[in-house]
Amino acid sequence: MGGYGDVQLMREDGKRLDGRAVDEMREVEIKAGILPAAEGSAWVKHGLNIAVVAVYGPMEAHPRRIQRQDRAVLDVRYNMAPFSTSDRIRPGFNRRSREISKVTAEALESVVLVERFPRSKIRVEIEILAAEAGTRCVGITAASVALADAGIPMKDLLVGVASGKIDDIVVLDLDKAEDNYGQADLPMGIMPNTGEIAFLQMDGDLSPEEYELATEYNFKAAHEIHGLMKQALLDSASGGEV
Amino acid sequence: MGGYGDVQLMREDGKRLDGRAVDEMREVEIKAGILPAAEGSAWVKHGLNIAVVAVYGPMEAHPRRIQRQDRAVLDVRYNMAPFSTSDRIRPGFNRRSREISKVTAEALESVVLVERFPRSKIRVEIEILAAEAGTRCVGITAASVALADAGIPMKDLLVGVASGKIDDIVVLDLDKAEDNYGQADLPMGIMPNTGEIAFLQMDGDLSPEEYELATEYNFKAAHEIHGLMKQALLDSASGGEV
Amino acid sequence: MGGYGDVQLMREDGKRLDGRAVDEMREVEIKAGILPAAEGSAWVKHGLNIAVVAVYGPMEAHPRRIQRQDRAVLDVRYNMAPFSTSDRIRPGFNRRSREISKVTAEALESVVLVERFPRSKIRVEIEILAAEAGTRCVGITAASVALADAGIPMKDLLVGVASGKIDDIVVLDLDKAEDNYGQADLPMGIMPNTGEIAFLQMDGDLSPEEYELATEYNFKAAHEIHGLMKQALLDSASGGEV
Amino acid sequence: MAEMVPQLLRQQLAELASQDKRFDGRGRWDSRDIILETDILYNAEGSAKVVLGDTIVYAGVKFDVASPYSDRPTQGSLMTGAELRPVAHRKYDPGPPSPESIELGRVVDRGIRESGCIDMESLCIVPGEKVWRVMLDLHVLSDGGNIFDACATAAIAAMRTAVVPAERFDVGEDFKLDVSSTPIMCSYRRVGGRYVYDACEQEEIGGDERIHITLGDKGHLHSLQKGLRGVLSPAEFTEILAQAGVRCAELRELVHSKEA
Amino acid sequence: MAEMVPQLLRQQLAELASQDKRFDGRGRWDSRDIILETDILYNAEGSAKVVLGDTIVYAGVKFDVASPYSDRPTQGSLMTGAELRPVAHRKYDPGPPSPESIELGRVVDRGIRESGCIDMESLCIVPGEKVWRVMLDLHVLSDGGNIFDACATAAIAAMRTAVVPAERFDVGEDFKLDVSSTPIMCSYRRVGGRYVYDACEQEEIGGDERIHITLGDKGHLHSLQKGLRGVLSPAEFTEILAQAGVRCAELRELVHSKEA
Amino acid sequence: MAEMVPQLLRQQLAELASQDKRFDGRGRWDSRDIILETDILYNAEGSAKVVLGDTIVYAGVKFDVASPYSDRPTQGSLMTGAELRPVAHRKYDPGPPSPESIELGRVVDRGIRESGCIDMESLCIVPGEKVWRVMLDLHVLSDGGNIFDACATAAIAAMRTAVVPAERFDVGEDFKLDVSSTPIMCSYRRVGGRYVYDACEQEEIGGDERIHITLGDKGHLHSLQKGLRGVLSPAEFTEILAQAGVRCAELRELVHSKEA
Repeated sequence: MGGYGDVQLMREDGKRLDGRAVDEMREVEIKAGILPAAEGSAWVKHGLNIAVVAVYGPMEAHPRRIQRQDRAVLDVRYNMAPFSTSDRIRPGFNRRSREISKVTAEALESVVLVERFPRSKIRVEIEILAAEAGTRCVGITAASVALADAGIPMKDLLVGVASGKIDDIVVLDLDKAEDNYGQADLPMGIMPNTGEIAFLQMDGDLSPEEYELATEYNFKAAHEIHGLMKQALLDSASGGEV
Repeated sequence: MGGYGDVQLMREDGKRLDGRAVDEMREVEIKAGILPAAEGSAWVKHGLNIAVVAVYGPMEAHPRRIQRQDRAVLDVRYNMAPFSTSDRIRPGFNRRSREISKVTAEALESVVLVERFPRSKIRVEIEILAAEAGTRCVGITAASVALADAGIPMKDLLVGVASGKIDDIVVLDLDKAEDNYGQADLPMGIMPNTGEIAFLQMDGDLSPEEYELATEYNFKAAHEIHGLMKQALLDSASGGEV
Repeated sequence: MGGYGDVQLMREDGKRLDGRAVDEMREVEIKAGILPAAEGSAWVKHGLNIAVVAVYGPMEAHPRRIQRQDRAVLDVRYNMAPFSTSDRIRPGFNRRSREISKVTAEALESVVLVERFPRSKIRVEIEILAAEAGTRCVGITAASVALADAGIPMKDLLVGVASGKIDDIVVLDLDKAEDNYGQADLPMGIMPNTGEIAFLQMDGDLSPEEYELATEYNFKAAHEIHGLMKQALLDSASGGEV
Repeated sequence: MAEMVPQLLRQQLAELASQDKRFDGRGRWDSRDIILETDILYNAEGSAKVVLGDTIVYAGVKFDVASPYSDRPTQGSLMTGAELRPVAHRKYDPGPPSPESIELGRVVDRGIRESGCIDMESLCIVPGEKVWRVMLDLHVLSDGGNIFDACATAAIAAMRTAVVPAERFDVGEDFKLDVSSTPIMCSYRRVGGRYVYDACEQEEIGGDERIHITLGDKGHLHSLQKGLRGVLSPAEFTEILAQAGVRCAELRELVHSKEA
Repeated sequence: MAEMVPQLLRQQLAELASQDKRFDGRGRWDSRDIILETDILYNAEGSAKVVLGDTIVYAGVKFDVASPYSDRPTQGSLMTGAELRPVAHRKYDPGPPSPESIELGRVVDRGIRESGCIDMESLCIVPGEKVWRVMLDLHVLSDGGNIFDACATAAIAAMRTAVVPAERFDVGEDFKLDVSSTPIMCSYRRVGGRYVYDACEQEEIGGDERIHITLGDKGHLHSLQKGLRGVLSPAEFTEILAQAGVRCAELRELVHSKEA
Repeated sequence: MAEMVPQLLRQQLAELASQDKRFDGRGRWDSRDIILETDILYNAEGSAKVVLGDTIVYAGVKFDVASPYSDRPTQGSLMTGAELRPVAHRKYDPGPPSPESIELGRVVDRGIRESGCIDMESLCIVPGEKVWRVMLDLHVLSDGGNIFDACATAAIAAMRTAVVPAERFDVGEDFKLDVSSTPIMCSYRRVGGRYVYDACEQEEIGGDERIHITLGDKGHLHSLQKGLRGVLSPAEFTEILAQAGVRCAELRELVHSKEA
């Protein structure tokens, strides 16, 4: 978390700068099946973030050394388009995107029924076209929808959500300013059906009690988004577009 | 094309700065069979450009993914030596050399009888030792001679030539100043026997009529160089040197 | 060698700045078997240098192209830890470390009975944790002990030693200041039992006579260190620690 | 790509060509449907999306302030990148830029650059010290054939709607990037022995060489590129150049229609 | 790593867990022996070694003088690198940093950075011109399990004993790096279905996901990370968070005991 | 190179050695024919070509203006690169510099640098601000054995005929690079059990270790390198050092004869 500077993020009326309540998330819009060349795909707009995901496979896992005898591996790439951020990003993987790709792959491997596809891999390509705080969560949500759109069996649709802390108050779903000047961020990947957590990171400063509240907000939001994800998959039967 | 600055490139007598007529090319000198370690080789001096090419193969194509079941692939590398230009070039491929290598390989694959060598590759190593505008064309000419010197069957000897535009006049074979300050460049790879084009690029500004005239100049020059190439291959029977 | 500047390195009493005689080496301390995860390991402190070496193998040589039908290859990596030098070193191989790795591997292949392990490789990982001149020699000494600790059969324990020239006088075992401001450095890898040289580099300025004297010093020191190496291997039977 | 040459597909395409038909029923010089949108991405200073049949691409324009080259102290610069990332098709691998993606970026770049539509002098902030650097990035999300034209169209549309973010860099007020003309690329592919316009994926798999032509407002050539294995005759080129003149004008209208 | 999942080992670990036992006889929340040494490397401005069972790691701190970021003209910076080099285990390959090593470095870095223990303002030399850059490097020499905690402990110990070499850079007198608190990481691994603390190598091979928790002096969370395949429930997290509170306090004492 | 050790060739070479003969009929200390040309490349400020048997190499010298190192404010610098590109032999692969090419460049560099023949002070333009950087590049076009000596000879010849292009950089008049002596490398290879000078390709394939000796004008050693697997005795070294003294003097004459 940035955490420096004296930026006030809560208004006197108890609302946040953009008018949201503490436990209110940004607007979310989801479409499934929007990339003709892919076997499964999704488009998620969450606030001003836009993530597009393509899924290919299951296919033979190569190079051979990534192959697992008893299950599929998920080959996940999280990538920010050069024009997705305020300062252009140089193409190619960096340390941040490699870490996010790794933990996202591990989270998705926890929900996909990977035992069904031994020795194979499933490619999940997460492209962030526009970034406004919280892209790793948006990517997880979009990846789940794209996997489902590709017909890959899963225990549940994993939902990416985050809460954080600004001006010593726990709030749901940080936007860009809140992310830049806030005190903590707690992104989670939640399986609403089982109540389990498959993705977990956090940085900043949270007391154990604040952690509990932030987690509660995350679960609430996960249920909301879960509904949108299921609806998008239903809608995609009738075709779609980016 | 640079195209900026107020550099006059045509003299009042209708000749170019170095005294050439508009349809006159720089001096060209060609030798075949000059590298003892190579299976075929050539040396071409074109103006002040010097290109040396070595050919190895046909050999088994590896890595396997480049292999084609029905024909040979040409593995072409166009490389400028660090000391070949006014400012030293850092060793290693750059975007320009990768593009030239790609389109040169595709042009040569259009003239070599690649169907004769399924699943194999032929390595063509183009080294530019001195550069004075037009090196991609000099490389194509040298590569053709080296392939022939290696005994690789071809439909024709492909000739690299270029015309361009300076001071609103179409001229043959731009030299360094003309390339830097000219208005267009049209490099071609021509098969004089069939009258076909296997390599084509262009940048700058040419009207359709100017394009026609520049093409005409290119074909005329290709026939001239074609004769020198054939002579070099005849001469190399009696041995050669760089 | 640096060789520039007017730094006096010999005292008026014929001793060196740190009080050593011309043919006196820095203190050397050696431990074997100190890394639990490795199959053989060693720790060498030589002056203020610290080198740690792990040995793994023999194991199947891959990638396949490094495999030799008639013998093992040594896969040696000489690496300086980022914090091992005055200015931090960027992680990753550089040209210096690649050259040292290559010639060290070739030297160790000259003493290991590589014919016993056809088609296999032996990994030797040399990590310099602290550098104070002469690290390539310390690495060779440590690598020999680690190979022996791993039970790899060898003709002899190869000893890394160096002599050099300061203030026109040949001296044994340059320290940091002597290395920075001296006139020559002659690192050798010596097999004390056979009197042969398996590693040899030199730079600076040495007359043939000075070379002879420096070599004599090197052989004398090699015998001394050889004793410490053998003792360390005996001691490691009773366990060890870094 | 180690794929077997799909001989069956080639035969089918040759047969269709002999009847003057195409794989998807189009006429020889017909385009697939094309949809162009502009100004669609938060954080990009210029953006455009093109959907061309099953092909979907985005172009984004960013700016920063840089030192000019010492031999052109009063000129800004343009940098074009193209990514054929594995999102776009099963056939693309991750890793460093492929020759295909480098070619794509450089051919689109040359069409814009060589048309002279960007007045580099207008991108000077302080002569010899600070100039604007324009960074144009092409991002293919779905490769359904003819990504070159899709990218070139998105590129010029994104450029022509871009706003230089001078306020964010504390160098004056934001202003529209000055793009004085509209260079347009049209690409032709040899399929079944003859050239067609706007090849679809199947035509690319079973086709031969391709020709990319970029024409300016007055119909002058600004960039040519032949790609892939195959040869052409001067007469064939003359034929497709005439077709390109017609189609480029149509696409230029489309681009202009999406400028606010 | 293409290794077969060691089913036998998993079964053995599950059986042990059902009896509330561990592979090496420890209790569920017990640590292996840990040895910490500081100030042990010539040329490092701060250094520490941790031996944790069969795991051996070094941390080293170096400094240099750099330009500050333009949006933080009075702040120094911290850069953390971790190397999982082939010295540390048969399983590590040479080559560019693996995802594992990147994760290790970034998780350790976040624990320190997000605790706020480094006052970046104290690393300013000349506002807007020169600041100190702190470079923390983690070097694993022997991986016998739980390298995250070994590295994090070595890291904070090296930082808390580091001396800024101002004299060598001609910018005043050397001074101790100001580290105002002691963030500590504790890592938990699911083994045989339940979480244990400080997994050994065998428990890592036959285990599932891991959770890394970094707590500050007041018991606040500063960094969390879940790694590897597997899921957890909120209740499980609550249990290990309570355990972490106890163990972090013990390790904090150990770190403080090695400060001169 | 995964090639089988060519046992037959080794036996043949051992037999020849036992009769004091060589593969190509030369005596033990004989060189193949050597041809040296200088000043042959447009755009290089110094250049040389060496043909040594079937080996052909070029050396080129370029200059640019750079900032001096802060601890040597009045000294220019030398940078040497060597490329063993796939043009030179079927056995060379494309890709990043191989250990072989790095060794080649560094050994040639040390011979020149450590002889002190380049007065780095003479390359100062403005103390603490601008110095000349000399960039020496070695380019092997045909590897027929003993590329080290071919490269070292071409290198010193290119350096000794190089002209510093001060006018092009607007820092005064062009001047000849000052190279005060002529360090020469001679390389010996163990073939059939004994050392020979200037090994040809077959002797390299069937031989063992090699020794590179660089001697200065007064016969002092400036650089040594042992490469490849194999050991030598001090007595063997003494023998080849004496031979090197003779041959280096001959090659020094050759280099001097090609200076305008």
